This record gives sequence, structure tokens and C-alpha cells, in this order.
Amino acid sequence: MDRPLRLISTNPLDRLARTLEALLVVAGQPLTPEDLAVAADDDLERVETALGLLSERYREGRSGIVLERVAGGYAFRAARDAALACERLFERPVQRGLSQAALETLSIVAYLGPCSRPDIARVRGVSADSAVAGLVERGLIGEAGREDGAGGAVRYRTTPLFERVFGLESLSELPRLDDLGDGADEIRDRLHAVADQRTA
Amino acid sequence: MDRPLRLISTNPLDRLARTLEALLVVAGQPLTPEDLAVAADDDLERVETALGLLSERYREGRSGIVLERVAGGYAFRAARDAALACERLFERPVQRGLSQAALETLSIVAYLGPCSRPDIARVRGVSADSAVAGLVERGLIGEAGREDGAGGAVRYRTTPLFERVFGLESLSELPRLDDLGDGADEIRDRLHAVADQRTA
Amino acid sequence: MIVRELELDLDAFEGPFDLLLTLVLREELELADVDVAGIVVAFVERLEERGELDLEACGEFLVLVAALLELKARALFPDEEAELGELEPEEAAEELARRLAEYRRMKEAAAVLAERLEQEGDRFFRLGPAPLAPRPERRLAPQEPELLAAALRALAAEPPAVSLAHIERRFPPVRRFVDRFRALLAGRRRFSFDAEVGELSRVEQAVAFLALLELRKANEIALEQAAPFAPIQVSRQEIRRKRESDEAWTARSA
Repeated sequence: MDRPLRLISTNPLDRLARTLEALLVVAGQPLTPEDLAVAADDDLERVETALGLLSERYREGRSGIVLERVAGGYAFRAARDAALACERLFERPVQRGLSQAALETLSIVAYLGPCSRPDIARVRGVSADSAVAGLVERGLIGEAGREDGAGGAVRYRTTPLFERVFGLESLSELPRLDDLGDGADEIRDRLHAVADQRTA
Repeated sequence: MDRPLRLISTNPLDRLARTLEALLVVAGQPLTPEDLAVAADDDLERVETALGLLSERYREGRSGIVLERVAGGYAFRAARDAALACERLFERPVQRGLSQAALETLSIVAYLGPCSRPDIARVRGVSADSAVAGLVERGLIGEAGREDGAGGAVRYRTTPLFERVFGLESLSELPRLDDLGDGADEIRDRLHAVADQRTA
Repeated sequence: MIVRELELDLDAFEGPFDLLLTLVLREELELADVDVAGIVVAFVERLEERGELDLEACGEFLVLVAALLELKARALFPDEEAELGELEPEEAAEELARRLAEYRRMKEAAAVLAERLEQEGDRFFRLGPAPLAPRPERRLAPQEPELLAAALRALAAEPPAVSLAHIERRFPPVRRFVDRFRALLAGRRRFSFDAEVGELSRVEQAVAFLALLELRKANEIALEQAAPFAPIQVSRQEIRRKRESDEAWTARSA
């Protein structure tokens, strides 16, 4: 009677999926399919298939544990409908109270790639020191060597945690800089609207 | 035919179980039933019942994620049959080099003697907090009392492990830096002067 | 229509225009955050509602907004007046516009991030290792002590002067050409400007021409051109040459 069940439970792909569950629940950060294949000592294609199974099993609305694709890999997180419960228990030191200055600094580092405090100050027009220090402390940006090799100003880049907090699969998911118009078109349109009203 | 299943999936206890799953997958330490009851805003008895359900669902042989009852409460862990895979995941290749930030911090502590984070930050021109934390975690530097007695900042010095890694019998075997000045104090002054210039 | 009572509804400020001016002047409101274009649009819309052209109000408004814009531009680039001063006004304006556009794009990017944070706020995940996970040992290969010495030497090295290289590359300083032309004229009485700068880029030629004007203004050179677009001949000013040759003579005889 329980034959079919047993068959399923000893299915090698299911075994692999269980191994992946185990790896994902102990990992401190997202794991790439390659990481998982190496650790599970299995081939990449099968790992991808098993990840497909797990994504289905651990999805919003079905499970309290959700498997998400983020920061270049896969990671477990809490289901969105448990957010309120999570808020009662856990601090959110990373994202709480990010100031406008911090967000601007973060955008500059995310878009311009490794850049120094003087680079950031040049774009923002004001010193970036405290914003940078705050972002480093939160772990959203980290050091990436110095300008001109040694001796120059320290450069910063965004961390995988940044992608995780903002729910990005990778930095390339950010809107392209070219698509962030300078707003001139919108202003022009509004002015034209007024002008049209006038002649009407 | 699927009536009973449907009943289960909308059963409030199952909802509670999902919330508990979510809380447990986010937690960095074991959670007590009391913690869980507060966070889930539900009563303790129901939480205990739901934990029973989850212990059944997340058990050895059935799932790669196992719910474990430990001294401090409940926590998810990897299934035992995934132990080898987990070992491979955590087994890190021997790291070949240190980051720029780590190397700078280490050289300051090694050459200038016990220093606090503010000391290191002053020479580097940027916060040393994460570099110091990283070096402490790997055992290359350790605490060495506080500045000005009890209330001051913690100072750090290099450890015996540091000497082993760098192949030194003692700190006096560090390469000489006569070109930078005579003794630690003079070198420190010079480093401060350059750092001030860099931030100017 | 009273310009000062213009009601504004901007991201950074809500209220009458004169209150905004007061707050800005008291430095209680960061001008960098104020959307000046939004003020202009609000004014034009108000003007349109009234249905008649109030010239006096327009004049007053223009003066106030121009002042606000200038303040804003200066606030955005506090330390760079000297740098921008090296440039010709048009180039400086272009550089300012470029940077304002860049800043504006970054502000929009920041808004995108803020929105994303809002949407993703209900995603909770674990920071750091799992409660019962093994703590891996991070082993480090043997290191060379010389690395430490090199790191400290690098920290003790004089920092490179704040690099304006990217500006200079595009806009060589006028000074460079002033010096170069002076040196040329120390050796001979006259030279052909066109021949001298013929192989330079257009930008460099333009800056070289500015240097000529500078030298002419200081009365150090005379410029001749046979016809419009004909080659420009540059020669030393006679009076100056005389004095210099006297000095040279004295020096040589001593």
C-alpha cells in the first residue's frame, strides 16, 4: 500500500532535493547552483532541476519558508505573510531608517561601481563621510581596495547583502541609468499642458 | 476527494505552523515556545501543538531540514544524512591572501603596538571596525586591555597565530622601516601627518 | 498675484514660497533637496489659473528663482569654483549642467531604491549563520612579513594631489599656453599661431586662443591677421621687447 510513497522518497532527485534543503537551511548567505552542486557532489543540471522542485515546494502562500532567487544565488527566507510576526521578534538593523543621504550614496556606489568618498562627494555636492560610514556599518557597502593602487583614497562597492536587502537577483536588475531621465521631459510636458490650455 | 486536504490547508493551526516555520528560518538562535507565541500572537498551547506538527514534518529521513529541540528552544538544522554535503559547504579552501583593509590594519597593529579602533581609523583614514572584527574572528589580533584604564577604547595586539602565519619568531623580526622614521612613535607621527593630508 | 504667497507642494517642502525662502536663507532647509523646476511649474500653473499675464509678478518671480538657482548651484559644488574657474564660461556651464544631470539621475536612483525597500520590507531573512550550523575555521596560507612593511609604507606615502586630471585632459589650463607662447617669443620676435597649434585638438586650440587673448590683454603681444580666417601672426610688443632686451644685455655684460 505504501509502495508508491516509498518509491518517491527514495527517488534520487528527491534525495538531492533534501540535501539542498539541508545546505540552504544552514548557509549564512545565498548559495549559487554551482556552490550547491559542489557541496552536494552532484551535477549542475540535476541541481537546477531539484531547485525547481524546491522553489515550487517553498513558495509564497504554500509554506512559511520561501526559497528565493537573490544576490546571484538561492536562499531561504520567511514568507511575506509572516512579516508581522517576524517584526515582533527580530530587529532590522540593516534597512531601518536609511536616510536620503544614505540612499543617494548607495545609488552612487551601486551605479558607478567602486568609488571613493571624494567621488561620491563630487556627485552629491556634500561630504559623504558619515553616510559612507553608516552604510559600511550596516554592511551594505564594503571596501574594495584603494585608488591608484596603494596610498589613494579607499574605494567602496556594494555587498551581496545590499542585493539581498533590496531583493535584487543582481545589480543588473537595477533600472539602467539612461532610463532614469533627468525629469526634464516631464516638466516640459506639464508646461506644454498649461500652454495648450491657454491657447484653447 | 481533495476535501480533507483543502481543510487542512486552511486550518488555522496550519497557518500558525507556517508562521512558526517563517520565524524559525529567520532566527539566528533557538527560539522558545514562549518567544514563538509572542511573535505569532497566539497562545502557548496552540504553539506547542503546531511545534508538534512541525517536528513531524521536519524530521530525519523525511526532510533535509530538521526541527531540533535544544536547551534554548527550537531551531532548524541540517538532516544528518546531509552531514557530508554540509561539511563540503563549510570546508573553506585555505585563503591565499588578506584583503587590503585587513593587511593595513594588521600592519598598523604589528608595527605601532597595541592600538584601538580609533587609532587605526586615524591612520587608515577610514573606519577600521569591520577589518578589526574580521581579524579578531580569525585570531590574528586579540584584545589587549583598554586605553586609559577601564573606560577607554579596547586596544588590540597581534597574537601568536599572527606570528606563525607570518613566519616570525617575534615582532622584533618584522622587516625594518628605517626609511619611515626612528621607532614606532616617529612612524606614527608620520602616518598621522600623511593621513591628515589625505583627508584634507 | 503675490509671488511670495505662491503655495508650493514639493517633496522637500510644503507651504508658501516666502517661507521656503526664509528656511533656505536660515539654512534650515537643504537647497539641494528643493526641486526648483517644481516651483517654476507651480508658478506657471498659478499664472494660468488667473488667466491674465501679470508682468510684475513674472519679473519678481524670475529674480527670486534665478537667485535660488545660483545658490543651489553653488551649494552643490562648494569646493570647485577654482576648478570650474579654469574653464571658459560655456565649458563651465556645460560641466555644471553635466554634473547637475548626474546628480539628478542619482537622486532618481535613490528614489527607486527607497521604493524597492518599501516593497521588499516584508521579506525577512537571517543575517549571519544558522543557530546550529558548524562554525568553519578560516585558514590562512603562510604570509610574507614584507607585505606588512609594504602596507605601512603605502600608508606613509604622500597621497597623490587631488586629481583634476579628467578635467585637465579635456580642458588644458590656459596657463600652459601662456607659458608656452612666452617661451616662444623669448626666442624669436614672431610666430604663426595657426602653424603653432595646427596639430592640437580643437579644444586645445580654443584654449590656446584664450591664452593669446590673455597675453594681448596684458599688452605682451600684438596680433595681426591679414583677413578674416587668415593665419594669425603673433609678435612681441615693441616696448616690452626693448625693456627685456636691455635687461638681457645688462645680464650678459655683467
